[in-house]
Amino acid sequence: QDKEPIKFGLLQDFTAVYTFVTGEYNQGQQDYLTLVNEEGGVDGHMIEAIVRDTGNEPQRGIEAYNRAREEGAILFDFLSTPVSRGLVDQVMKDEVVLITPLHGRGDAAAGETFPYVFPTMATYWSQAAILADQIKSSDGLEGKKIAVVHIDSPFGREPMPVLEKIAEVEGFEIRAFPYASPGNEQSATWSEVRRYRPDVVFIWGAGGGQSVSVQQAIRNGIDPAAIRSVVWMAETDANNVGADAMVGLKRFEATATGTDNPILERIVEKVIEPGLGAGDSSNVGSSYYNIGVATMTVAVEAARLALEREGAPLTGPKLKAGFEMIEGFDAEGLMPPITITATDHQGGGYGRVSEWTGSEWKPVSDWTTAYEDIVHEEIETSAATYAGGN
Amino acid sequence: MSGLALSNVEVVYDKVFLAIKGVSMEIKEGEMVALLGSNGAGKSTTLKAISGLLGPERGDITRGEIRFGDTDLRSLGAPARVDRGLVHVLEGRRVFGHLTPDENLVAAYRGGRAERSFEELRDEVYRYFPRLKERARSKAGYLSGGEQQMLAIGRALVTEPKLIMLDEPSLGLAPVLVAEIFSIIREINRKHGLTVLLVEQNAAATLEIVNRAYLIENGQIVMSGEAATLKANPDVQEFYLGSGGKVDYHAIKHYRRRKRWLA
Amino acid sequence: MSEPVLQCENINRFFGGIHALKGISAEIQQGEIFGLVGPNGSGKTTLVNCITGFYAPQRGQILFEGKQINGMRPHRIAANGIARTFQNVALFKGMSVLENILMGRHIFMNPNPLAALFYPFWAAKEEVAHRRKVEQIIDLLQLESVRDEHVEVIPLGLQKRVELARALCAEPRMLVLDEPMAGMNQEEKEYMVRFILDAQEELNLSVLIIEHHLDVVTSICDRVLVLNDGNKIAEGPARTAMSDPEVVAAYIGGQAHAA
Amino acid sequence: MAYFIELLVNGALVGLMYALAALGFVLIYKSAGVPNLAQGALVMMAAFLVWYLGSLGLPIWIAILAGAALMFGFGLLVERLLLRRMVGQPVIMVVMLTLGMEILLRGLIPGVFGASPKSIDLGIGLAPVIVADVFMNRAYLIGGLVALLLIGASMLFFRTRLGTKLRAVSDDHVASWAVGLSVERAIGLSWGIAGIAAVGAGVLWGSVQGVDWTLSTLLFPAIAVVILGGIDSIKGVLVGGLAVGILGSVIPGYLDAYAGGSTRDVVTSVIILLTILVRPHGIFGREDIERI
Amino acid sequence: MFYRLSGVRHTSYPAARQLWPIAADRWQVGVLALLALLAPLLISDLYLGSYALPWLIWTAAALSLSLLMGLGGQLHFGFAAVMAIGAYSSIHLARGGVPFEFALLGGGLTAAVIGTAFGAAALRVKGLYLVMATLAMQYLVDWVISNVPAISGGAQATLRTPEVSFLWIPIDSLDARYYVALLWTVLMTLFFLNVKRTSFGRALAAIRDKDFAAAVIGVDPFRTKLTAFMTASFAGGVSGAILAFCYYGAVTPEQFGFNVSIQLVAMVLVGGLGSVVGGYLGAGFVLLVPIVLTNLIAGLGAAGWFSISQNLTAHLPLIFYGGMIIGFLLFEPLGLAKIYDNIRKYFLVWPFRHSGS
Ligand SMILES: Nc1ncnc2c1ncn2[C@@H]1O[C@H](COP(=O)(O)OP(=O)(O)OP(=O)(O)O)[C@@H](O)[C@H]1O
Ligand SMILES: Nc1ncnc2c1ncn2[C@@H]1O[C@H](COP(=O)(O)OP(=O)(O)OP(=O)(O)O)[C@@H](O)[C@H]1O
Ligand SMILES: CC(C)C[C@H](N)C(=O)O
Ligand SMILES: [Mg+2]
Ligand SMILES: [Mg+2]
Repeated sequence: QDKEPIKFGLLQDFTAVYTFVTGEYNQGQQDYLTLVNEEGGVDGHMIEAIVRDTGNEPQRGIEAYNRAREEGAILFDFLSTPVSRGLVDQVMKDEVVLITPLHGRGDAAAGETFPYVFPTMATYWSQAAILADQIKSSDGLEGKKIAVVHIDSPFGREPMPVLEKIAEVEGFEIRAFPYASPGNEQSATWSEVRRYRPDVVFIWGAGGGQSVSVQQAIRNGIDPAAIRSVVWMAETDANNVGADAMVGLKRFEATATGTDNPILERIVEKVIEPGLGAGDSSNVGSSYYNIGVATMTVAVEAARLALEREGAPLTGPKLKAGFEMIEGFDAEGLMPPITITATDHQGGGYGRVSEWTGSEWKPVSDWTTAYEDIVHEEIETSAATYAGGN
Repeated sequence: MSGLALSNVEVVYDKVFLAIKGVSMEIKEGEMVALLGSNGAGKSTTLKAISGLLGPERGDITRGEIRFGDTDLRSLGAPARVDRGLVHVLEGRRVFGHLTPDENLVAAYRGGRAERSFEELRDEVYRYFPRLKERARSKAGYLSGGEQQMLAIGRALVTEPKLIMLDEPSLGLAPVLVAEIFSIIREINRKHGLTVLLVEQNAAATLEIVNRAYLIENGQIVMSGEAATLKANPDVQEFYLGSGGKVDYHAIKHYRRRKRWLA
Repeated sequence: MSEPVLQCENINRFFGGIHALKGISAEIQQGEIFGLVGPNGSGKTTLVNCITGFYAPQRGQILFEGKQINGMRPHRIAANGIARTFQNVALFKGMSVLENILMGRHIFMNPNPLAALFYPFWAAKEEVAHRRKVEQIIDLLQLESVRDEHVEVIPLGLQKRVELARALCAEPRMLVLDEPMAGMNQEEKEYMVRFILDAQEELNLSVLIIEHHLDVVTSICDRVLVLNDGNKIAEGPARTAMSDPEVVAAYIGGQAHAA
Repeated sequence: MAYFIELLVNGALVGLMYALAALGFVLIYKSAGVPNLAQGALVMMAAFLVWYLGSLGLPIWIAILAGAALMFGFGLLVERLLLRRMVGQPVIMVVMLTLGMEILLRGLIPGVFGASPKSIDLGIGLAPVIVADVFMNRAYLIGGLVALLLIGASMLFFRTRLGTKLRAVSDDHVASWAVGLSVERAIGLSWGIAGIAAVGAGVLWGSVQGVDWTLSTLLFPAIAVVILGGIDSIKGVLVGGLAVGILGSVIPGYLDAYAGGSTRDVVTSVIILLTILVRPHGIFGREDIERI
Repeated sequence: MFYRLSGVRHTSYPAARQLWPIAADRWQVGVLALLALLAPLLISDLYLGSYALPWLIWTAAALSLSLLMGLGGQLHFGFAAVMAIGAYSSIHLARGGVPFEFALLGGGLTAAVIGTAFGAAALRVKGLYLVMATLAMQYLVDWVISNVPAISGGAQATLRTPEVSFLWIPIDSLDARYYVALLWTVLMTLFFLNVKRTSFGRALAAIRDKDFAAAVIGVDPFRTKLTAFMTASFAGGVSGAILAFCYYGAVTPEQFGFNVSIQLVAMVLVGGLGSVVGGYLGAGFVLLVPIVLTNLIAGLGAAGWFSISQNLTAHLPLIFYGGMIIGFLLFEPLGLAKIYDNIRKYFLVWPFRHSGS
């Protein structure tokens, strides 16, 4: 192979705040890239992953970013909201691609304002909308009381404006119940929630706080079936709560779970079985692993399109163009079909709702998008403030 | 079997500062010996070298030998030395301030390895120092200086020592207490045959009660001998005894000669 | 002697249940050396702490040169002309002897952090001016040889002398010494006495001294006050007060000559 | 009213859970005189150990006992390898050492056992316990009982002669040596016991929030408890724990709705500040004895 | 060898008070200053922007804190909050049209005012209790910043620094940002060195050592402590502002969280309390060692030196880093500056082994 390799910087937090997800997510990313390389690369170009721990510290993120850039990386994934937010300007100045699937700034979906930033998956706003939509189509929303129990951080507060607007439209009641970060102790919050007697509870957190939320909810007599979670709810959380106790809980998901998918089957066959996997093979097919795989399928697809259309050597601007050419791409069924355009970097904001059965996540809705106008408005206003200096 | 012998001991602080330079001494069992010397001569350092307490001050024995009975002390840690019957009453008392006098004594009790019961030892201490018994329940940190000194000595006695080293026990004490403490030291030495190594500034009182004394200056032993002999030495008289305690301080406001034996 | 510089009137101090000073009154005359003696725990240091502002007496008042000083904080009292040393040497570790003594000039300096920004123009001049006074005191107390040593490595006797030097640098009108000779042998005691006398004479100070060395007390103090258990048990010219039977019993004991 | 009582009761239980994490901190301070910034890491380590032993197939109770033994041994080891060489150094340096240790453990333990969250199942059911409309958290109920038990045991321990010796050691290392106390052994012992306390905290918290490195952040509520109660007082752990728990539950219970955010940490911070300003040594802490 | 004490004679008080009385030290300082000035020409943008630049700024921050902790003995575990106050207020000022130079000063002043409130606690307590009080205030400041969108920059809690110029030179290139940071750090360094030699610095040290002895020679402990908090907070605030403008470019609350406070304390302690060299070494150690270790281990792994799981690889730097802190403390508890000092002393007395009598 004498074709230039394509370099991706996967500079993530393996040791601090996001340890609950990074391991599996990054393993999925690496395994998929290995699969691509095993299958001959992208038009003969191998993909090289530069993997570094940033410990979620901005200065380590900056260093890793600058170093990887010097080594020629043209795509970055920090899987860390603060690091991504901190580097947005730099990335746009350097004209390299930053993907922020399921983290980072939600308004980065606005492609004209953030030309080099690609959420590629549903923002938290879209997630809230899709969850609301699922309730609407199953039990109806009107007259319901919804409690949003969230971690008290910008991320936790993020869905509120969208939900409030939907509440106005659909005529239900909504109230926020913040708990102090990191969320390992939420009892006072749940005493309040129980007295509110909600019909549905949204839990909006990540990591340990999520399983504490679920436990507290169940202990307070809330039926798991009435719980809706942001995308960060996985098998490990279920085990922590007690796999059987959590049956019926529903979450947003951006990708399918399990290995029942052509890409995952090929990963198992060509990467895991020959022993080329990047980690513990029991993780293959887990929620976060599959999210990792999906992020890379999109990136590789973008690279493929860019090479096809613009030719080697691949650069940041070319890769950006590649992303904006993605149309109806669904990673062979692993994720909803997304179409990324110069104005919409979210790819439509698709996702679905799935339910915990005691051993796995079973989809209860189709890939869909919801309340696009409300979400779009939120993205626009937020992006406008950014464009106006912030 | 509990004689103490130092030969040629050298101590360096902080890897650079040579504090004592080849000190040799010998103390026989049951003897009462004083180590005299001016400030900074190295008296405390010598005692710490014997009791093994140089470590925390970044001091190190770089040369020489210290034997107690027939054990070489240098390889033992401080608690092991106490176990062998060698105890050091530190300069400045250093009682456990947040503990009561009673608890101070408990802390020093050797438990299973002790020969006598704690109650027996404690009562003996209180017999020597009845005043401590009165204050047995208040925090030691609030005792007066003299009481703390008594407690420090009592605490040392609870370890059932064969040799006790006292570093300036009279420091800051009222004359009446100095007399009391000295007489108790003498009593302990006489009655129980406890070997005593006494470091003191109060040379006059010290030479009254000890058998022999060493004089240390600038980290070196400059003189030694029977108490009576030393008392008769004119230099000792002038620099340590103040000519029999009858100095007219108003009259000394003129140039004084320095010690002769200094280089 | 003339009028009193320091007047203590009916000083009372409690610590929890302990009545450490039970209505002590005393007057110290201008230019005299006044001894404060008594058994351990009798309240000497407590009285001195009241005078220098560390403890507020619960009852009673203290006048210095006619001005009430009880209730003032220690640094104000220092600025008013009283300097002191401590029973347990309280020098600043990590500073050299010189710096410690220079600290004594603090009340004449302007401790403004901005000085550091314009060091060459402002602070340096100030420092140099004060150095002259410091060198004088160093001369007086014969501390030349240790001037640049770190203060914690010099012998205790010298440390006490440095503390005295630091106190003198503040150009006080009254000097309070808490056991300046504890832990000294005869020779060092003699040196210390000489320095105290020199300083008192040359700088025209009034001195309040706590000391357990009887020979020193009787020979240098003009008058003494003897405390026992927070009470005044004797006051007067040194030799008379010290031979008071109550003092002998409480403080000196049978073998007074031994010390 | 029921709401208030519920906040009160649950706050008290949570406070006891924090007290559990704080206990080891006080034990070490009380006997070695060192604020141990690695106590949170010890809690995390204990939880990982118990999880690991359980994952080898040991029944949970055996795993807990074995974990306690291992943690005790680890405490001794820490003294042997590290603290022994720091005796007599300024406390701030020893504090720094514990900080280094916490960093090391925070790397080592998740590095070896895996960073993704594990779970410990103590078999505490999730079914609600509701007495007269006052809900109680079963896990915290059990945690609170364990905390009371361990705190009680520690109080008794410090009444013994051995306990007195440990307190002496914390007062003055050099003086302890001089009277034949093995400072090393005392410090080792106190770390060992703190290791056992860490098992209690680690297992109970681990069963609630999952086992991962975030358990080590329990250090902060623990320190709050300790400052409030008095840094060297076991009674203080109890009272401080209850106070932090109750105030941190009741006040936010009424305030959050208006503040538009979770006020718990703010409340705790303010409590700490006020305590320090009003009573610098905590409710039961010992004063520094400083004689001029 | 390199250092010669002999032959150094001072004939006047001012001469004896020079900053660097020994010629070899002056040489060293000169060479380092020159290297720092030429750095943009000498090293690549990667090293300038990701190593030299943050190192300088963190050094300034560490020195600010060291002023308080090292010289004044006041433990402060909420210094990141002070920096945050400086950063946020300077950005808001600059956005409001205040020129950068004044925005920096304004940031410093705001930090000084609020930082002095932190100091009020120090009037009551010391040691561990002060640690807790400052930590609590860190939480309060954090909470306010992240719960008041007007401060933190809206729902995304990100606040971008506007384009500014310093003394009419636009701060838009890496080199320009580097020189601003260098200027500030040099200023801080000189200030710190000088403070130690002024009556203010000595009063601080005196309070740290023995507050009662300081009081008795006329040092007002209240005023001195508050001034120390004010000065350090001002410097910390400006450092925070410089960090925001010259390095981060956009601030989020996490950048000034309490773990950052702990890192700052670690910088001061690992470096050596109250030492300028220690400030540089400590900041370098805490900031750069994790980065260097991460790259080193990744490099070794890539070169096939070992093959271990991604998870362990990621955690190895933490393990080594913690291990190094422990190792240094066991080896030299007084910090990196002391190690430096020992080496220097070794050469000073060379060829003799011991000084003293
Ligand atoms: N920890 C230390 N570090 C460096 N030097 C020290 C240390 N301790 C003592 N020294 C020095 O060693 C010498 C001897 O000190 P030592 O304490 O043994 O004297 P001493 O005879 O007991 O005097 P004193 O009467 O003051 O108690 C002194 O010059 C002292 O400055
Ligand atoms: N800060 C304090 N808290 C409680 N009690 C105190 C305090 N300071 C002194 N005392 C008590 O007050 C009494 C007088 O103590 P003080 O220190 O004044 O004695 P002193 O005469 O100076 O004795 P010495 O000669 O031993 O120095 C003692 O009983 C002492 O325990
Ligand atoms: C990677 C994600 C878990 C990040 C998430 N948005 C957070 O801020 O916590
Ligand atoms: Mg001595
Ligand atoms: Mg006294």
